[in-house]
Amino acid sequence: MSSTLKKAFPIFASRTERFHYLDSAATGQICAAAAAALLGYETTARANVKRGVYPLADAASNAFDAARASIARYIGIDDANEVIFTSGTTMGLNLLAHCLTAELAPGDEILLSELEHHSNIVPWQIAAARRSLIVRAIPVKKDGTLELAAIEGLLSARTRIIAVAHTSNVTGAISDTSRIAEAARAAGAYFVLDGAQALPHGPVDLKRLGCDAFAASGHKMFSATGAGIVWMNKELAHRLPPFLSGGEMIRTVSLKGSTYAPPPHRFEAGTPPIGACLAMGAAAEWLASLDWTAIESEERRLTRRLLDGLSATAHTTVLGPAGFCHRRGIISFDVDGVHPHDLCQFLGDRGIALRGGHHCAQPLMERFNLAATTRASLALYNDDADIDALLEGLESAVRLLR
Amino acid sequence: MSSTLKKAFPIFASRTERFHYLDSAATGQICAAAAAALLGYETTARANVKRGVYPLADAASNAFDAARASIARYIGIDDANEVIFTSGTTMGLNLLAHCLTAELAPGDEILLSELEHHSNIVPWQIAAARRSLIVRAIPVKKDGTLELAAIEGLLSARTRIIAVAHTSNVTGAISDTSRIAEAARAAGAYFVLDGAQALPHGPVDLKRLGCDAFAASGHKMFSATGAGIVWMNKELAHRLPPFLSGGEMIRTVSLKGSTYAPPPHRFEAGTPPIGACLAMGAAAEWLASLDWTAIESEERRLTRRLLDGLSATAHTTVLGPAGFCHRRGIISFDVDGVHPHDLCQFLGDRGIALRGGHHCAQPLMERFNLAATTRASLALYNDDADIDALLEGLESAVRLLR
Amino acid sequence: MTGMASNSLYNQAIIEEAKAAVGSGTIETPHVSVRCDNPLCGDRITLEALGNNGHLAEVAHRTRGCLLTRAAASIAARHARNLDTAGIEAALQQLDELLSGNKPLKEVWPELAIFRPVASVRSRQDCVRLPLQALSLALAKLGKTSNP
Amino acid sequence: MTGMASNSLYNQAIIEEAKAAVGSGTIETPHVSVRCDNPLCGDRITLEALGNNGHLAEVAHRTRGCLLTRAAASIAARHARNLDTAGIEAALQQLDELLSGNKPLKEVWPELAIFRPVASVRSRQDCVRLPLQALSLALAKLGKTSNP
Ligand SMILES: Cc1ncc(COP(=O)(O)O)c(C=O)c1O
Ligand SMILES: Cc1ncc(COP(=O)(O)O)c(C=O)c1O
Repeated sequence: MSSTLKKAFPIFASRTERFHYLDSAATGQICAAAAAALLGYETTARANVKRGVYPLADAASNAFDAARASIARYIGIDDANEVIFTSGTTMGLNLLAHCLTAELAPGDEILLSELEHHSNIVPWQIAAARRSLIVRAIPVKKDGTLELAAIEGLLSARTRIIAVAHTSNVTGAISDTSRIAEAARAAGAYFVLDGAQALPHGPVDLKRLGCDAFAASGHKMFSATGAGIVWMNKELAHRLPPFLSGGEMIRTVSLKGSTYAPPPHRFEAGTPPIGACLAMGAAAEWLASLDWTAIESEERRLTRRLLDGLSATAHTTVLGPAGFCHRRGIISFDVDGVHPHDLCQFLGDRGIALRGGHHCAQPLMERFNLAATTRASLALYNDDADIDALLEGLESAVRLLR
Repeated sequence: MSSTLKKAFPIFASRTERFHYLDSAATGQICAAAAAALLGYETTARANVKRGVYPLADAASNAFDAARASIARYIGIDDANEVIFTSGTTMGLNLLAHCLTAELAPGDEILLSELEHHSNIVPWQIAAARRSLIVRAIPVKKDGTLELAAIEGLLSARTRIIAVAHTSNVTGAISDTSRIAEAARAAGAYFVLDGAQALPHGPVDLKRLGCDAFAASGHKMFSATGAGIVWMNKELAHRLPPFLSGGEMIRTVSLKGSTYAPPPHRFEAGTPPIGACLAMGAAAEWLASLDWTAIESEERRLTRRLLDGLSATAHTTVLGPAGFCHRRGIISFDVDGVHPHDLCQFLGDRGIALRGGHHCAQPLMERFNLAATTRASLALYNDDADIDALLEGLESAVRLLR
Repeated sequence: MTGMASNSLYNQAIIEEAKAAVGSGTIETPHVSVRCDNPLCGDRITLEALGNNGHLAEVAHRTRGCLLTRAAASIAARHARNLDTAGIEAALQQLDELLSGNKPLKEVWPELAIFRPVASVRSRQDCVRLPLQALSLALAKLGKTSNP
Repeated sequence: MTGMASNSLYNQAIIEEAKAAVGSGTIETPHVSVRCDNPLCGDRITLEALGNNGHLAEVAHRTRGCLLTRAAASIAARHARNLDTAGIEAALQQLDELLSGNKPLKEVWPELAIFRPVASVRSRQDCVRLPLQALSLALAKLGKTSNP
């Protein structure tokens, strides 16, 4: 099946050398549908959106709204106007950290976790410093999942926000969103979900996940770089102040002061990354049309093969959940005595693309007492040949480099 | 000449119907070089930048740095690391408003002008409200240029920032940057230049313009939507705190606190809009290779034809400088008794793309006592046929709609 | 793509209706006064009304707007007398169906048919809606005042 | 594109030099101690040194890093005795020329030639520079202390 899927990704046909792309957690490859939407808009249908009335501009505005609607469907939201276009997850989390903390009082608390990506840590730290808030973090268990038993002890009457990743970009661990949502509801806190690593693995239903706000990136869900989305519940969106300001997000501007447009426009200052937004809509449409039961079972099968193979490799330790229920095919491992960058370089030169480093998750590295790991991350286009290549290459790397 | 140039823009060959694009101040059409860089990266060379070591990632990082260097050359900057990638001018001005005001004390003053785009007004207003700063504005003369004689009276010992547009997006008026730079230097204030409408008209030399910070958008200089740049002088860049935070802009992150990377990375949180950045570099390279003396004289000739034609059209008044020395080919006009949107719609249906509205410059509209204008904006691909079509179409529009 | 349909956007009927400007003016001591803006273009309609038992008795409007807004304001004013909430809702529904390119179930205000070409031009649809929304707002406001 | 050249990145010489780890260790009471980090990967070298009249007398380093960093640290330690600011500058220049793909004018530290393949892998060049920068930093710090 992945061979059919592979055909939907132009990069694979374009590579003549060996190419085993196992770095989709950093960025996914673009699917043909997204590439076509991007290129079609940029080269033959370009006009700015939201204000023009000539046919090309009207069509661009319509396409922009249609992309919003496609993404809304992909994340289980009825009202497309609840989808806010951003330039990516990082921007989205900055927006949420800024806007949600605007309402907080000194001493109010924000609960993160030890496995967060820096983009879901630093914006909250900066907001906390500005407004004298307290940041706490849910610890991570030895298997890479959240220690949710600790959550009650970490919540207080002052907890206003819980912000965690749906899926760890280091270990692939999936968070138990329903328990977190419940805890947030009980505490009267908003639940912010970092969905960067969730959307590449199929449609989500935000209503079921129970979050109040959500951020994700297009480039990780097989669309172009440069666009992402934030979703927040309607009540929040209508109440919160803007973050970025400028053109398109205002109602009136005078030199004495300005008033703001309703959401989503209030949160979309300036010319949006139109091409990448249209591409993200196209990617969402295409992804929504796939058979995710089949894709998931294939991802699990390959993940199992990889986990088994790694465990059988000398000097190699896998981080993260051993089971397949609470994880995605994002696998970090440590080869004792071999530096991740040497490993990535060595395998990279053999056509195997892996990522080595702290994966923008230094607190999690500290938790595991590692400076860095090597990560293989799977997506719907990976197949057995990729796993074989990695496992074989790893054998020789350990022999040579250790 | 513009017929040769026109060939470098894929949209014109793709349109089978009449197509006179006169809305380049809203967004320029993408040039083939930028489109190729965008598509090449997104579909056949995609990897995340800054951290990967496998060949595809190394190549992407190199291309990203090369794009930085191309843009640095286009704006006359020696050190490419002074170029900060953003998602556009609006984002860039938000960054500058946030970071530059972080150092100010209550009562400090910011001087804008009456002709600014909302993106160069609202971020300063928001920063001013947060930090109790005072915002003043240089008035605009009847001909659309800045009343620089008033500047001395507007400066005070507390003026810390002067932020104005290089070129008005409504009237095409060019600001006298050397006088403003001088005033800023004398006042000990930083001079921020909104260069959104400057870069499409040829390379600039920021050192000669005398500004301390500069923001612009790729999509207005014939590149993709979704990327832009900020430049600041080295001293500022090294001193200022970050704006957006998250991955790639840190040195170290722990749950106790984080430290930041040096510029440009400090200001580039998260996965950048890589495709659009590479496209912007390619556009800068291509633009830098053109004969701007010839292009400018052609733009002036067309602008003169258009100004003359509009003056000769019944009920029509042109805003902005009458001469050609202090303006670009961005021409706003008012047809007495005809609503700009009716005009734009009517002409749009005849293949002529114009923009009607307040052009995100409501204070300037107020200055001229208008709710909206109709704007024709020229770029290097426009020709006599575009001017003829507009002037002819306008005649019939006035006859029918008035 | 939308070229053909909107070519006929400025049909004679719309232009004439805009120029007719039925109801343009002011009321000396209105029961309610409302203002509606179109943020796209800064267009504005200021509508004053006298009420009568939950119905509109008289309206007058000052409309700064494009031909579409002015034509819609004129039609709205023509039907304002005796209009109640149900009536304006029915008219708005007819308009929305027209603008979605469908055939309206009920032709409550037949003149609205002149806006059929606007179905293909999404960016201008709010221009047509604005005057009807002003009427709706005026009626809502009237409901909250104790007018005769 | 960079595939061919970097295929030979892990030549026997680099691996052996890394494993040799010349100068690995600590000094009991160093005159100066410096720490250099590579933000790309969190690699770190901690270098301790004794000085003598503006020259290095003895160095020891603890290097947590990749083979490239470890090999460069080993070479650096081998040449540290009697090194002064001019000497480390010359070595850094030789390295930078190598890494730019040029033929260095002077071969101050011949062993640096093993890093020639790194010229085609920009993202790894800082790994090689790190130990030399640590030496340079130690010398600068030494200049500011009043050591014997
Ligand atoms: C869990 C998680 N959050 C946030 C981000 C940041 O996404 P972006 O770099 O697209 O802004 C990433 C990207 O690696 C991620 O994996
Ligand atoms: C003078 C000026 N400044 C700022 C902007 C904002 O640019 P962007 O929408 O690309 O962020 C514009 C765009 O119209 C402009 O013309």
